[in-house]
Amino acid sequence: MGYSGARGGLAAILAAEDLVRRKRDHAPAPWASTEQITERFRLAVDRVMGEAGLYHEPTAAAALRQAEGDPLEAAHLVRAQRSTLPRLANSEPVDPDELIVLRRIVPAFREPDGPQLLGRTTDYTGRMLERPDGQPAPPDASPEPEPVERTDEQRQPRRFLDLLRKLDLVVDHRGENGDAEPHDITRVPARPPAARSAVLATMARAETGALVGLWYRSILGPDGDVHEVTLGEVRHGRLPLRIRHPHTGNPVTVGEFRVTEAEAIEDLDGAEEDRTKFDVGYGLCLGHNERKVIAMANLDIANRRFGRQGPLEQLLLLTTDGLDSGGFLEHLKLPHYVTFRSMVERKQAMRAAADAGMGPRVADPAGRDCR
Amino acid sequence: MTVTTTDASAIRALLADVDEARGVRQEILDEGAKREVRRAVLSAVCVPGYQVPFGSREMPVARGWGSGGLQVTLGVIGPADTVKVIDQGDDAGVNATNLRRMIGGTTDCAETTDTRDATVIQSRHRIPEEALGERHIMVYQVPVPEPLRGVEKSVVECGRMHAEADYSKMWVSLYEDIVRNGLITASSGYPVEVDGRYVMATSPVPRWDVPRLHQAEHLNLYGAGREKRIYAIPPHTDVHPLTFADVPFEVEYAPDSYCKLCGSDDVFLVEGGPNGGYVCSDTEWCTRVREGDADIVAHRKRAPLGQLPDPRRRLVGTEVEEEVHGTVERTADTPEWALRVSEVGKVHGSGGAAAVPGTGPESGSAVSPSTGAIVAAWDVDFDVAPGEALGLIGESGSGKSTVLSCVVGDVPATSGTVRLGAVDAGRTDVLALPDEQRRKLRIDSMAVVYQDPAAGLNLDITAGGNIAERLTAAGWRGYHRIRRRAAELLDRVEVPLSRMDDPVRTFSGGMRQRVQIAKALATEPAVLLLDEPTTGLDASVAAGVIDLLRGLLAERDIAAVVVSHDFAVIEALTDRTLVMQLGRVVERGLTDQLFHDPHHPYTQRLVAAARR
Amino acid sequence: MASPVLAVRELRKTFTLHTIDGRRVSSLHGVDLDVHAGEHVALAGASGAGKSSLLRCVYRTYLADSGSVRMTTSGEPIELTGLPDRAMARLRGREIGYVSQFLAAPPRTGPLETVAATARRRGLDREQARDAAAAALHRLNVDESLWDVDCGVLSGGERQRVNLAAGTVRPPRLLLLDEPVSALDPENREAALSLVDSLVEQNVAVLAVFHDAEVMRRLATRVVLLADGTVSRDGAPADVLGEAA
Amino acid sequence: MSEGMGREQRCALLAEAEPDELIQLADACLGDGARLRVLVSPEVGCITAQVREPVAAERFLLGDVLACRAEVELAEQRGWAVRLGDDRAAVLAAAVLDAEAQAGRDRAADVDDLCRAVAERGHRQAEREWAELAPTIVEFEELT
Repeated sequence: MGYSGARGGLAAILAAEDLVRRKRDHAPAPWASTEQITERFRLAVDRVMGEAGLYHEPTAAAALRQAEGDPLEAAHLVRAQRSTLPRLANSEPVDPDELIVLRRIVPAFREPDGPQLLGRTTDYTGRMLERPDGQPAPPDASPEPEPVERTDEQRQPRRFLDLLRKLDLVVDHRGENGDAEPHDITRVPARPPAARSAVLATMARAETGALVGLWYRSILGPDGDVHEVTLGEVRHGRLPLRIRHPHTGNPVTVGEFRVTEAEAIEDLDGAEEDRTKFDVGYGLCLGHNERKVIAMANLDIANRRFGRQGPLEQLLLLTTDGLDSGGFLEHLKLPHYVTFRSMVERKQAMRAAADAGMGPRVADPAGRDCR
Repeated sequence: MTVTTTDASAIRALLADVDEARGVRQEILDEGAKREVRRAVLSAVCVPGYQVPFGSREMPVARGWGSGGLQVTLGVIGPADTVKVIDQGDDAGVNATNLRRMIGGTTDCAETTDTRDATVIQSRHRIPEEALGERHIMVYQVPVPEPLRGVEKSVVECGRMHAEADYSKMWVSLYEDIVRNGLITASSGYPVEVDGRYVMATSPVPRWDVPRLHQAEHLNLYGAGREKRIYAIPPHTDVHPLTFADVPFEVEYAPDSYCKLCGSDDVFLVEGGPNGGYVCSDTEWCTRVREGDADIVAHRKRAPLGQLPDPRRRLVGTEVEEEVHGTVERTADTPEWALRVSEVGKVHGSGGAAAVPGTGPESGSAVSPSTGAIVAAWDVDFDVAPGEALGLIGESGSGKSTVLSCVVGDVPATSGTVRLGAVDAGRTDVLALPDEQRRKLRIDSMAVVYQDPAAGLNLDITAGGNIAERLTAAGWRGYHRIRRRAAELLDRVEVPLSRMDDPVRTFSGGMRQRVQIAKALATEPAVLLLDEPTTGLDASVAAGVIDLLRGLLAERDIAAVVVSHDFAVIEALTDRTLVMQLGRVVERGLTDQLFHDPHHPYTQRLVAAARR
Repeated sequence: MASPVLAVRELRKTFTLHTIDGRRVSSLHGVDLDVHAGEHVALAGASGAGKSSLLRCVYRTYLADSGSVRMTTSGEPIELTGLPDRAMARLRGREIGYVSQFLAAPPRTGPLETVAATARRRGLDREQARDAAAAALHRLNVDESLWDVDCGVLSGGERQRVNLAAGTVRPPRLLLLDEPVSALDPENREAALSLVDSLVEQNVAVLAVFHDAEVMRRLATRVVLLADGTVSRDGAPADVLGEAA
Repeated sequence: MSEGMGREQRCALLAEAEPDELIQLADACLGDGARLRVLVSPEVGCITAQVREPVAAERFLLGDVLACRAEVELAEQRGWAVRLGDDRAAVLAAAVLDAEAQAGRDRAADVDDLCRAVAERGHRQAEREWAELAPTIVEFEELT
């Protein structure tokens, strides 16, 4: 009769899974509800949404809970979930000028068009660790604020890039590449040389730390094509999502989603570049993640300038995805004794060859034969 | 308004009906994705060994944990199939167990651990010892599908190498391996040439399993999820491990080893634990041998026992005499020149030809007044005949090296044509050829010696290996023949043969330049381009290199172009010379005439400077 | 009578020195001259009269401003002044020998190799070329022990003999000699001169500049006297040199 | 067909409505026993967010937004709904309400009322939001 492979593997795996479930879900502490996670760990949820490339706060929150707070593992859970979902539609092209800002700062200009709106940020707060016992202190009992009418400029301030264009200080790339169909990195693998749309999409769902690390490497690393740039603008806000109505053919807004956006202003200094102007790099990602979009905007302009002549494009496209790098790293934990045995055999063969007097630096008779 | 309570909601009831009618099953790969996998598999089968990109989905297993193999399996499997999953040859390995659960839980196929019952076998790192037949599909989990990764880090360049079947870097790495270590040290995942075309990574399985890919009865599918590639070896396909014709491929072997459980000595064995000894990596086979349920005789016949390592055969392999030289047959309609350059120009920056007016010697500037572009060369004409050497002289920035770069193909020319007598009897403008064909010309039709040896050599490999690169690119596959040819060439350029197996990085500048010259001459190209071949060398070393070049040019029927700012180099090597200034040819003539009776003010200045 | 191997007509040469404010230095003012096969024509005249310039214009080391230099080889006469560079280079290799008073032999190659290289350009194969080179070196008394020594270490006289051997190996149709024996001792000088003489007997056309009038008297068929860049006398050595002396 | 409100506007407002209010009203619409056909079963999927970035006006795919969709037929009128998130009951209800309004059935006016209420609620939310944000504007002294 045939061979039966029922040995310890399956039982051990099941036991390990059970251990996780018991410790995680039944720890002697209150259960973390999805609402708790979305409300209390907003930035973690946003980071998972961005790196997973799927906008839905409850899904990201559930993934974070299941992953015991590991954002990379959570992003993996969300992406695997997304793989099983049909694509209902491609949205109409979203114009980021429609962003309703929740936060907007313009570091390059003191008084740009529209407000310097700090919004919800801890940028200017001392990093003092707070360790409240029990419930946090109740908020100041300030009266319900008077509703104020929001002006259009306050809602959707003109972007800083527009001001630079008005001053004729920026290279205008609009229309240079026609209106090419965007590269869909979830369907068609992107490898260099790739369209910019592939690079932007890759960065938008890259692991935040990988993007920041790649950028920072240009500051202190031994190489790098990225310049330190001036930040034109950072925004966080809501964008409308529109699709075509199947019966009328007109666009319908089906909801809003939050994004973070950045513009990086590059001082052009190349031999074949227009030194009288600036160029601009662009960053945009799902959720609120300023670190990521600032790195992305820097890397976008660097990639347009230097990506092809150096390793940058390959680095961006192939090394920044958290699932790729994390997955490959973790696979090292799998058994490798077949491949390791093959390596050991070659080491032994080299020694045997050396013992037989045919070791390294074989003098070929051909060399000596020569006249 | 009147509403029903949510408890009795019509909408919710409707939803429940819909779900019941549809039947919900947990899927990990939707139908669209499966179709895509099947399309990629079909392409892969049509082009054996070629890595077909596919839109790899995120799976519930980590990338690197078999997500590619899993997608292939889910893509090709059907209800009539029986699946076996192994990891390291072991059905009970944790990865195998994990994947088997996932496949079983989401498809209707049957499961087995018996290879004879299986139709689809998903595997990490092994091919079963049991015979495989046409009913079997092997699906391999591939962590790194790119076999060239070890020799080339740029994926763009790897893609080019595959497209052009330019695998000389791989061959050189094998050559260097033998030189340094006395044998090929590549272990598992040994590279193979599939169907005489693509070089492919073998998953990684041990070398022991590689011979079983050649002319296999079964279909092999390879899935790399992270790198988003699928490739295949269809049944009855030639699969040859990459090795020189006279250096045998070797499988894993340890003297006197056998499985301490079943006693087999003709299987792939892995270390048997802290007490030493070995055990079968294929646990199914091991169990069946012990139970007497295995055809041991047939197995022994397919075991690669003829490819066990044997140091005595390694370096005395049989001679191969299949090599060809890049010699050119001259026919009646072959032009008298070997290289003809017509109206070649190069403009850096915008404007093209429109940038040219207002530049050149009369204007005293190479910068276009209209566009700001730099006109590095314009309207340069010359031809060179076999056995003739032509000089291109001028100060730095005169455009002479630019012209050479345009001819070579290192930079695209803005205008003009370049013809080679050996290519289509000189009728084809090589500037108009696709890059791939231009690069091929550099294997045996046109060689360059750069000022900087690092531009023409890989400093990290040996002198012999650098020459081997050119020879293997030209199709040489005999290790000993390659070494003999390399030795001849190095001897000719007076590099001591004792240095043949040293990395070029350890060589002096003059010696590096000699190696570069030897490499350039390796395939006897009809045209040799020398770009400042002695600049940067000490005077006495430079003199030696010039003498060497003069001797080589005199004894061969090569057409040479020598670019130099140094009149002594030009005078020593060439019969005729062009003088360039600010991108234009300002004077041409016999070299001794230009030196003794220069007409153009610029040439007179150059000569005067040279005589100081 | 057969057409001359070399026919020079109305040859003019002026140098424009751009590095010295475009100064013009006149050299040849219309030279007419014929050299037939088997004829040895010696150029005489004061220093600066244009003797070397004339040889160099014929060899195309100088580009003549105007006039004609025709050479007859096997067929129709060839106009050298307008000949494409490559054709001129080939003609030099096959048909014209040029021996100057300076060493033309490249450094770091031995005499035998240097002379053999010229012989190969004149159409001999590798073996024949070495044999011919050996014979030429023997004839000029170049010690065999020096044959594969770097030419750079040879004495002035030895170099000149190597030069001469290279210029005369596999005799060219036209031999141009510019003071080829100036550095030789009397014995070797005799060997050299007798070599030149034997070449004339083999029908080589020789156009030569010798410092020494006695040599001209002995060897030349004709002597052409140059003065101020033009031919002032052309005749038998005794006639021309007699008056000059 | 209902007056005053375009179909796209209605769809957008139904997409913003709370699940409970949608389901309650849809249940009411179906209370008359009208025959309802489900043309597209409520399904959860993705809408790919396509962005035209402002630097080179190039389009790229930012990522997916989780959404659900349903389509029904009621009184020979097709009702269609898409909303963000994964509430399939809510989107099915929204499709029913779209059909109800489209068919001009008894509760079409209620659908319009619901939409207006949603719009009003959205407006109030925006006001509240701004009231919280406005104090975080950095006000510069006028330079004179």
